[in-house]
Amino acid sequence: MIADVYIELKEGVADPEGEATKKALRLLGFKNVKSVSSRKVFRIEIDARSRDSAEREIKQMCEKLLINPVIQNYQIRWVE
Amino acid sequence: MIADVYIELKEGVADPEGEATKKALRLLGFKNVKSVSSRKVFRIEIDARSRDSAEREIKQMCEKLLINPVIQNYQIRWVE
Amino acid sequence: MLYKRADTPFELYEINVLDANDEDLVKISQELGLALNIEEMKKIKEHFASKGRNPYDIELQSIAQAWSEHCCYKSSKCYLKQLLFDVDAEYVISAIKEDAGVVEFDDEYAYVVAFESHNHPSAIEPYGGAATGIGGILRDILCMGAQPVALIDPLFFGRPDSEDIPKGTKHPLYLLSGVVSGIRDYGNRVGIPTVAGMLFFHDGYLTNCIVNVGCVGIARKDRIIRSKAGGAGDLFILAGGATGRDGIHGVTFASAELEEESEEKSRSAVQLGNPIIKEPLIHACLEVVEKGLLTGMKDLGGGGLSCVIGEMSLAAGCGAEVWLEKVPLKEEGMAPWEIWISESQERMMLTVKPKDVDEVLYIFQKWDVPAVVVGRVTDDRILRIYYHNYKIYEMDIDFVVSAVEYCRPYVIKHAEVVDAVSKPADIEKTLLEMLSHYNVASREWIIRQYDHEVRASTVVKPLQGRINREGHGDAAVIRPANSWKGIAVTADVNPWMTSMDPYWGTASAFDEMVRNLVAVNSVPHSFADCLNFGNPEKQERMGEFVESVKALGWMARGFGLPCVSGNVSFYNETPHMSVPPTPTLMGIGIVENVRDAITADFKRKGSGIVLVGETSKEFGGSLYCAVTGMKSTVVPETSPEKLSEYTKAMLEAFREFKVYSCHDVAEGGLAVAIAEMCVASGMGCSIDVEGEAYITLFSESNTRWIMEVREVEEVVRFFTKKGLKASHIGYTGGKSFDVEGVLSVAVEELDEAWRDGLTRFTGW
Amino acid sequence: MDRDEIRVAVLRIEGTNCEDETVKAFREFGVFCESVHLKQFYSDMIRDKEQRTFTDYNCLVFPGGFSAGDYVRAGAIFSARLKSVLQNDLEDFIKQGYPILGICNGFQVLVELGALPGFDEDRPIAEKPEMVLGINDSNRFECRPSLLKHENRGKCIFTRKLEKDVVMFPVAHAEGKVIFPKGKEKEYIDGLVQNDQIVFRYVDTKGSYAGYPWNPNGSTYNIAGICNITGNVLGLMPHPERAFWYPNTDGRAVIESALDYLGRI
Ligand SMILES: Nc1ncnc2c1ncn2[C@@H]1O[C@H](COP(=O)(O)OP(=O)(O)O)[C@@H](O)[C@H]1O
Ligand SMILES: [Mg+2]
Repeated sequence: MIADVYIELKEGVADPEGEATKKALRLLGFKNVKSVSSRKVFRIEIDARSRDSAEREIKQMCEKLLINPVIQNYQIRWVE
Repeated sequence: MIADVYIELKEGVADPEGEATKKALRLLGFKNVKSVSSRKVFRIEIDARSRDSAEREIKQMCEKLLINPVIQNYQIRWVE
Repeated sequence: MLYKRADTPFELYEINVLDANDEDLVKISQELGLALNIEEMKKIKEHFASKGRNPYDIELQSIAQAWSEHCCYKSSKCYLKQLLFDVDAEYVISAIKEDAGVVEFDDEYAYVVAFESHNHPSAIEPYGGAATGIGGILRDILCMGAQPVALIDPLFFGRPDSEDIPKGTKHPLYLLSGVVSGIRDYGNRVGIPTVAGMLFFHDGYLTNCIVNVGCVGIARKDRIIRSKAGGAGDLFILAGGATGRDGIHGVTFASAELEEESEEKSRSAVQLGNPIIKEPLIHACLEVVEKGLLTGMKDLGGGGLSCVIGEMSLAAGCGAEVWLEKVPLKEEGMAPWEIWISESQERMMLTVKPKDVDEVLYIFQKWDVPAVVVGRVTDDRILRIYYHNYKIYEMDIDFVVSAVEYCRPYVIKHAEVVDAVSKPADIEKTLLEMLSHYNVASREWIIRQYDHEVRASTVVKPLQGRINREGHGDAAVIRPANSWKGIAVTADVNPWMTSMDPYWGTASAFDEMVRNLVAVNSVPHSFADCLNFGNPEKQERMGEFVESVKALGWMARGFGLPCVSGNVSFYNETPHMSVPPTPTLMGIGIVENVRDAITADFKRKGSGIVLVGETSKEFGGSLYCAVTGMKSTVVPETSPEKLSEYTKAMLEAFREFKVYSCHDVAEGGLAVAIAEMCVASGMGCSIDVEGEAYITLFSESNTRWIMEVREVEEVVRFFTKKGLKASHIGYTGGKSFDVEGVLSVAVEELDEAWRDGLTRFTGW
Repeated sequence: MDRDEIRVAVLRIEGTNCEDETVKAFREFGVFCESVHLKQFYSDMIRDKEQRTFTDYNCLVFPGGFSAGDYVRAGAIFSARLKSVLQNDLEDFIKQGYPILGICNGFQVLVELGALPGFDEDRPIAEKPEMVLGINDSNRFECRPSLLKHENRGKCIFTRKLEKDVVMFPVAHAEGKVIFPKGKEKEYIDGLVQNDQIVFRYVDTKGSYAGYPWNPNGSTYNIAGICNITGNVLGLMPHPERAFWYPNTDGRAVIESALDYLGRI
């Protein structure tokens, strides 16, 4: 089974990468860009009996390692 | 209009971040993890008359800044 | 009604303290998150009663900031003043009074030192918390008009193999990796080398990690900027990042115990830094300093605008008028009080004469750093704030800033004396266990993640010896100006010792700091302290604090080393536990010529090994006890006179004789110190020890060094003639560390044990 | 050209952070050297006396650091900005044979820009990047000494005065692994070797090509630094300006060689 873990910053948390990218794009002449934010995706392939048990396991991975709950949210999207 | 630009490594290009994440997950006891790969997403909000013209502009952004074609591919997905 | 909405087009409340009874006052303090106690609330009520009006929310919030432990040191000042701040040295330009200590470096330059804790934010959000700690300490240096040149990061966590983690607490390894990444990503990006630090694991830090950050900067003496306004008529310019809701109530948060729900509740108190605003901010500030355009400068740290404007005005004997709507905001809909106390990062406050304003604004514009005029210095010691032309604040600055002070009561607890230490079962195994102990093993995992060489002035690096397989040094040496003169930096404290005996533990920390400075051939010059303790309202905690400060004062005075800067962090305590007393010391030494600095790796075969100093049976808080499980409360003692005599002799010996390498004796005693010298060089040695082998090898008596020298006999005689102890214990060479008739271990084996002692927890 | 005619610019944007020591290193040889913000070449918000053009200089240096935070990819934002405003000037500069040095982040900028590997003499800046300095195999920032074997046969103008066979310059980066397009590695390496564009390769204490930690990032063919086809553009991950004062002075020869070269034109 393959899932994408989609990680984004919580509302109100500074996003220096998004800001720097927006600034750069505007300097390059893309004046229509109104905002840029950065996200991170981990595509995880996992062996599991059921989607449910895989999802439980991926949630644990997120909590233990992949995300920082104070500043980030995550979503799991199944690819396969 | 809001689009997500997904940036992923081309087939066969080493992904140290994915590898390191996989290793760390397995160390934490997630033995069912078979592979991990990393992607990067920029969510871009843009003013444009049409989706087509916005898409053209975003493609240019990718070529001028967001990706390095030697190792990366991208996809644009519309959010709004 | 306690709160009354004011008749303004924006959010503003009048707080009815005049009609509030004691219960109401407590409620107000809690509901508004002021962290003020009933006495303090009553004092406020009295003040406003005399004015015949109620305060607005922004006024109350402002007082709460100024009176927080973090901003005004209300619980510590009284003892610090009595016990520590009276060591003078003629080369100190400014100590304690400002954001950073300023000390003469040479005819042209001064070095600037600051040291702070960032404990609570790092416990909640290690990555952002530690990163903003770096951001904050850089601003402290910058606001003196100095170029930051080195960062130092002492870190303390629960044991890496901890299993039962209390609810609401994060695993020490999670915290460690978050903190190190935060320091790395911020420090590396702003381009200031992180050259030294320490890492200590102890159960007592499980629910409260300690993250201290220090910084050294260099400034031209005639360009030092004071943290005060120039005079009436000057304009306030706010430069740097925009102001948001991040970091609201950071200081009041830092001034209370952490609770289980702290994570949810205090998220807004965690600030997030942006190094890519900071890096140009540093350049722009230094450019306006260089051009002589400022009358004063101060960073926005705890308490935000509220503290910075109050303190800068008061220091100048002036008042201020602020136009709050000029402050650039990150988000819409912020209430005036939020703008006023927000601790958003990367901001500096400058005061400038009206004629220089345009030039200053141009320079900031050139560096793409936002800067705006937000107020004016007045001559009346009153602070007034306007928001869209409404007056929303008017208070006497003296009342707000010169706050409360407590000489809190304390008790001193004395532990029963135990000294149940004997020979180990297997001495070689014990040595290997010591080397691979997480408090001793290689710190390469941390050190290499930091750019410790950017600015190209790190002469003695934290890792020394054979290339890509180096060992630890005692202090880093940097060359901050154009001459060959250098600055040595080290950070030290041993919490095993301080928790057992705050007095002798602190004295030992001072001794170790001096030893490390001396080992690299630098003259100890000044120091800064970061005093991390538990809840000062508990008498036992206060007792630990007082004992520690007493020892520090005694050592500093006797040795003649001025304390030029420092920080007190209380409330490092949860219902589960308090941290061990942690007086982290950052020592600064002067190296006359960096080319004469000495490193710790053995250099050549067949040279003599000399042990300098006196060894007795002192195992309290030792690594030996930690590894064998034996018990001792006999924490090593020391004395400032003895330390001073040995220091002088050591430095003289470095001039008189050829000394190839030198290392101080600390955790694990003589055996570990020598093993470290072997590991760094890949070279073995054989030594002979007198007396009970395990005592000579593992006792942690203070004031000792190991030297690798050419003229052994002469060196020994040199010390003996002065009435000091030194003995020739052996020679370098070979592939193993041999102690005649006691142990023999291959250097490769020592190396292996030492090298993966930390990485077996961190994963690589 | 005499020493006192030589003018060196060390270019920067926000986040570039090794410019001070780089300027200091050049000045040590008595030449004029200043750190210049990219804005000074194009922005009309800059006062006249602080405006600059490339023709003011005869040597350009892209120093180390984290330009624009290294967000997106290391060096990407700096190079995109450069390309959008100064591509032609830069091409002329290279064609005229003036030296350009990229150290660490500067190397990343030159690669993202398409100025390195720089196979085409007539188009010194390729339309798209032709190689990558990717994330280190270890997936982390590493600050450590590196031993470099000097393999240039004379084309690179920055190493002609280098006497030692193996030098030590420290590295400090998270993205320094040379990667060529998949399937074309051999073609690229052969081309570089043939054109004498390989300058430094990572080796161990015995002077042999070796793996981690000697090759700190997993670089293809152990490449640490390369020059363009005309030898006047050098990019390298290790920092010669940090091996300049004491105790290690191996890096001096890089700057000395460039100045010596300028002295002859
Ligand atoms: N957190 C850290 N950050 C940077 N350097 C560190 C850190 N921890 C330890 N070091 C470095 O590792 C070396 C060994 O540290 P330590 O064992 O504490 O030394 P000592 O016992 O001599 O005080 C020193 O050079 C020190 O500066
Ligand atoms: Mg030491």
